[in-house]
Amino acid sequence: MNDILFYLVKKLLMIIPVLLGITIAAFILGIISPSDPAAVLLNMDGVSTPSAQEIANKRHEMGLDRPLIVQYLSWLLQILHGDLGISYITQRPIWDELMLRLPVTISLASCTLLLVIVTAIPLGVFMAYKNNSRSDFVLRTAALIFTSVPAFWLAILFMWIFSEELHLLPTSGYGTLAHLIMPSVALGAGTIGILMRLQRAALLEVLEQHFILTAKAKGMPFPMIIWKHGLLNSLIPVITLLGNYFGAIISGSAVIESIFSLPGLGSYVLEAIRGRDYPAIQGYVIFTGLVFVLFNLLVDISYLLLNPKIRLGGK
Amino acid sequence: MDNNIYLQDVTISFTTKAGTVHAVNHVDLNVNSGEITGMIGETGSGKSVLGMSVLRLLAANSLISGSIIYKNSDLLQLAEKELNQIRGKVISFIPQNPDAAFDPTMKIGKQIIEGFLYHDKKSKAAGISHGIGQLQNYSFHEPQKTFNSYPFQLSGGMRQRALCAMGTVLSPKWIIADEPTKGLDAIIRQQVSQVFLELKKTANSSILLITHDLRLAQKICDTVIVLYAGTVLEQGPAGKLFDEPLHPYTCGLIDAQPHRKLLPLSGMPPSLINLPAGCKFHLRCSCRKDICCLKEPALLEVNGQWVRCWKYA
Amino acid sequence: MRNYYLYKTALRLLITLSIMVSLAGCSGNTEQPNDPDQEIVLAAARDLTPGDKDPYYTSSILQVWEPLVGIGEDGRPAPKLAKAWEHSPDYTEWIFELAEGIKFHDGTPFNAAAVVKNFERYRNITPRVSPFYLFDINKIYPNLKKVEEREGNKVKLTFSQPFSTLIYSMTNFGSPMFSPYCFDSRTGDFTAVASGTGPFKIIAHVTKQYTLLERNDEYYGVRAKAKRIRIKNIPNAETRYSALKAGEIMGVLDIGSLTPALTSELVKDNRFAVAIGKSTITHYLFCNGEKAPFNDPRMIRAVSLMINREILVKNFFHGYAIPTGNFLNGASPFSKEIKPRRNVEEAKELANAVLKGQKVNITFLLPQYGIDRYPYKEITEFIQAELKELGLNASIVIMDWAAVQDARATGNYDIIIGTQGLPNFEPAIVFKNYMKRTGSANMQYRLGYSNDEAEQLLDQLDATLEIADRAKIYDRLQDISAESPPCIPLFADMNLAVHSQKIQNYEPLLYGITLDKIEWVKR
Amino acid sequence: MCNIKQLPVIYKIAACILMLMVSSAIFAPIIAPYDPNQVLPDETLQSCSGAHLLGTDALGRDVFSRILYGARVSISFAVAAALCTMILGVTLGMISGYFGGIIDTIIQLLVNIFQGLPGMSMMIAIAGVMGPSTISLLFAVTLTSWAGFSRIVRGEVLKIREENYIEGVRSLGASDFYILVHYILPNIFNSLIILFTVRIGTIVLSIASLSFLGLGMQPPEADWGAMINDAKIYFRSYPNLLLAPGLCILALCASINLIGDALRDLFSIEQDRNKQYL
Repeated sequence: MNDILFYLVKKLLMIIPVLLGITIAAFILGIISPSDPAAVLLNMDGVSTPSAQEIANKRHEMGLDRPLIVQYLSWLLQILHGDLGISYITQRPIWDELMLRLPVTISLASCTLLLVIVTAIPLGVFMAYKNNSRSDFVLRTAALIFTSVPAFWLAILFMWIFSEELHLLPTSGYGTLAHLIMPSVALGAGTIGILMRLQRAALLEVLEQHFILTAKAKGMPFPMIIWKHGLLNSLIPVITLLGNYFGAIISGSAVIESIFSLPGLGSYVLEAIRGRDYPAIQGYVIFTGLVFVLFNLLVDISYLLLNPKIRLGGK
Repeated sequence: MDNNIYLQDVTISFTTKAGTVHAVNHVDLNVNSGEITGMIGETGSGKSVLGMSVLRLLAANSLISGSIIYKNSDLLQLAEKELNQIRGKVISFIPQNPDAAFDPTMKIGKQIIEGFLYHDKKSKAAGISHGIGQLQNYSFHEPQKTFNSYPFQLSGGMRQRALCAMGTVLSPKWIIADEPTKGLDAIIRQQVSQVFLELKKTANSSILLITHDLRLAQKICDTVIVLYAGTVLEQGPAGKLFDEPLHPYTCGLIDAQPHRKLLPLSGMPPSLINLPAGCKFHLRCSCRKDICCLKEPALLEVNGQWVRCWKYA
Repeated sequence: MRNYYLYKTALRLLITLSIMVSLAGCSGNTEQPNDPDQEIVLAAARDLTPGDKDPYYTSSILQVWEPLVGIGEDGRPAPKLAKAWEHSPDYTEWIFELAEGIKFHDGTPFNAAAVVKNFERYRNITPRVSPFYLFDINKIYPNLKKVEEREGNKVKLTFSQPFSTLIYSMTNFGSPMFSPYCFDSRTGDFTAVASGTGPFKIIAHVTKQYTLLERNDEYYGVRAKAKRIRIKNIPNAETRYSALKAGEIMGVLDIGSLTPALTSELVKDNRFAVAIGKSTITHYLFCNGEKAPFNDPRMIRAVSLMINREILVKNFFHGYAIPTGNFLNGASPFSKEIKPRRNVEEAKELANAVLKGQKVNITFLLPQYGIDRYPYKEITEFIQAELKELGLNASIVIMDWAAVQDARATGNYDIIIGTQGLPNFEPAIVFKNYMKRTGSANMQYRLGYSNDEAEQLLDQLDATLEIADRAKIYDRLQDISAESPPCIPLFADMNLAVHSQKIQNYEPLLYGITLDKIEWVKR
Repeated sequence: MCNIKQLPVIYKIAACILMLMVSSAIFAPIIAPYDPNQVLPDETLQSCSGAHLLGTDALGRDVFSRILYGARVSISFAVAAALCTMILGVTLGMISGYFGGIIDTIIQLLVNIFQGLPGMSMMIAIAGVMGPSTISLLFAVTLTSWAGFSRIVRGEVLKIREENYIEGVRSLGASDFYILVHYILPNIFNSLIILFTVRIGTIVLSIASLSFLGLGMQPPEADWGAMINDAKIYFRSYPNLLLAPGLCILALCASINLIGDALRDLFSIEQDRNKQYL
């Protein structure tokens, strides 16, 4: 029991520098921007042209004339209090804006991840089971195509075929499961392809292990062996990379959200980029980073549950 | 009808990227029931492959011809489903390398009784009590605890014993044990050999013991088969074979043992991709004749032993 | 047989998936309704209801709130909630007579007290940004001193300086009226859903998703036809197109509702129609007159002569724009028709005279909004090819609007393509902005425009109060702008109201559509 | 190690497609029938014909020529970006693995941070903040993907560093730099080549997405992603505008992925899943 606690504490301690690093990255984003945030803020309505003195005053007011490290630390302190600043465009707290959109992205991402898992893993298992047969070849080709197809291209084709021509699925919006089907498939296609290949490779590797031979010698049918011994063992490497897929999904969601008009974090950041809403872009980086890190923590925990060797502290 | 296993002209090859590997070549054997038959040879002699082929446990890239007859049916021709009724239940196989032979994510006990539950369709509780009993038989001090342990929590010796327990859980007629003493220290080796003798005595099981441990073979086997490059070079009763080895290879093997002359065999086993013509052993043989390089000798009976050498032709 | 387990699993999966798809199919489809009160779904590119922090809460085109002064059909200010007004001879005191018997959606009567409360709010929110118009009381009501209630449902505004064009300034977004109970006049933030006096009221709003309107049955004027209208927010133009095609939405509204290319693509399908209306927007090329080569007015003329506006309109606007040579937008009652001239030979001669046969590299800025709303990408690439023939190697840089402002501030550009709309039909502001030496647009775009006659006419305009006299000045200014243009007019935009044939009376207005008139086509 | 002749035929097809694309990218100026940016106002939106193999776009530009030049832009940028990524990743990975200690700790922390950020999100943010240009794209891609390289390189270096012969070489007085370049680099070369190949495929896809969002290549550059973006309006009547660049991206990425697999087979590198997809 102590081992598990130790493991968890270790993992938790390890994410602290990563979280700090994410805030640094977000902070640097603000620095590398070619234009002066003070000027951008003063010029938000697009009509007034602020004078140098006005900009200097604003810079002082915003604390931009302090040393970078001081700026960073005070900014970090704000973030720790849940204050990500005020959006230049809407004048509302970025935190509120992001929280408004977070559920959309989270539901899209989890829907996609679920889709990826329930399609790619069985298909990968099937491919390994039928290794080198015709169906394996067909599925491998499909997986290759999935990995190589640009998601936005797929999204456009889907919308054309399923919404405009067949009237099967809604083009855009958020609310019901039906709204998430096309975005999830388009968003998940690449990951499905990768995961199919990975699951197949992992299972094939496991099937070459001695213990599969042992199980065969017991006289159990092959599908039962895959189910009882192959699947769980092949899932361990697959699950350790689950975080990566989630990262890919969260990343890709910007394009997909903008095509399907989903009011999530991705479309928010695109909007913010257009409007040069730097605090919003920084907030987005911090939020996605946070979501990603937390998800990876979950993966670590599930890995713990799956792998008795770690759970029981053997080595 | 007897319970012997008859191997008739069994040839096994593997297709690999480097070429076709001829692992076993035209083996004809009768493995008698009711006794312990040892199969010895160097690494790569095809002994494990031959053992696994009985239950068709070889990898997908293997090609088997010939027939393996048990109780009037050819095991090589059986449908998978029928074969599964034999695997583990009638003929069980104890794989080598106990470190890798257990599923690392499943508890030992569950793995041990898995076959039992599948074949005998017993309740889980019955399975568990049977499994714990089985572990007790194999002299585990805390069978309950071992039953609920994961493989990595056991020592190498314990794992080997657990593997034997798993192989014998259904009290099979036949046990094919692949290198059961590999990598074990003397005391545990002793324990394991004791186990096999007991199995033969109490359960009346027949055992095919695949090993390169000649002392073990000498100690517990009734019959010994010497395999080289996938071919049977010599076969005979254990005592006789070890006392008066006929084939130069057998002599060499015996002399190479530490407690004997510690005289290693010169040369390397032949490549299984390009097998030498004639006698498989002629390249390393000290009493090579011209004919050895040209023609392979037949297996001949000499004084109740069978030997494949031109010396005795 | 050994495949049994996996086949079964695969089959189950397939069945589940197909059930999911077919379930989705049922919910996605909308059939022609028989019920005239069925909700009508429309879509806009942006969330038209920015909410409680916004000075207007929701766009005027949703017809939730009404201003004191509206815009009439002729484009001139027209009475709305204020039914009449008069002013003192020196234009410092204005008295507005309010319409009687009007109630806000929350039941509060609309009266002078409510107007005063609203002005109190105006003062407290100044300045407040908005996706529509920045609200700054000092710009809309400069030098406003006092707002008082008067006997007989009247309101009096007192200015410390004369302000003759107040009425123009007050139109639409200049004087929105809300129930005093839906906002906190101290912070100016809305504390509840905005309740105005318009034909529709907001009954639900989800940020970035939709605004749901319901007919105000107690409306004092002509009641709206539709019982419920849902305005969805679909930011992507192609997605709006797809949604129309899929029958999810019945029409699009707001700026950039559907690009001309998509419109012409859509109306190939006879289930859809487009109603065309005048727009106050003109597309221009703004040239940096502070540095070579555009510091020479001949170069500007050369570019204007070179551009094939007919082809641009035909190929990229699909006919939904009017080539123009007039600086002043045609929607203005003072505008006259000035046909654009194209003469490649003359253009090349002019360019040659300036460049002396040399090639010059120039920067051509393309603001992002132009790509989202108009076919600017194609147009700039087309113009880029034409400029090459004049010896100008233009490199196109796509920028968001903020970056364009930066570039303007640093003078780091040669040409910007963009739009200018008419704030109202009194074109004095536009002329001043562009043609006066100190005009704001002249300065911002670094047009470097300087014309003595224009300068003089514009000064004269301030003292001219009679409409007929002003018209003469405007006429002359248009001629001047054609001879020596401050910027190059390309074409006048059109308002496109694209809709499904399932609804009718979907007509464009100068700002918005006839939301209160649309209804299902009866079967 | 198996040789090239024994590889499955699909790998050969992939190699052919890749060769075809690379050579058409290199020889685009010779092959292309038109200037990719030449605007033909009278020949807009034509279907496939003899004069225009893949038709023309809304500006009357020849789609086939633009595809060829698009290959040039996409491939050259992807290769350049992958090179930058590799150089940064390998340098940091080697330093971190070879010297260990505090340097290693710091670099590993950086790796953890960069792997803790979703790549594409960062790319969008960087390209968005810095404004779209080739430099900012290069910066965005390099910054977001070096960590994967360096992690693998470090692992390999740690493995090799313990080998006896490295000790021997060092005792002969070889400098650290010499050892890194002459002994360690050649040892990790094979895995680097594979990683590099696969990375090019990923970058092609990311760049296409960014271009699609308007944050990538700038007009009139004929980038495939931008071509898809341009086609959004017209593709219903002229599907060639959407299909041509989309299928090109698909074919390029698929063949790069296959080549990656083939190299892995060729070098008989143990399929390490962590390596493959980071």
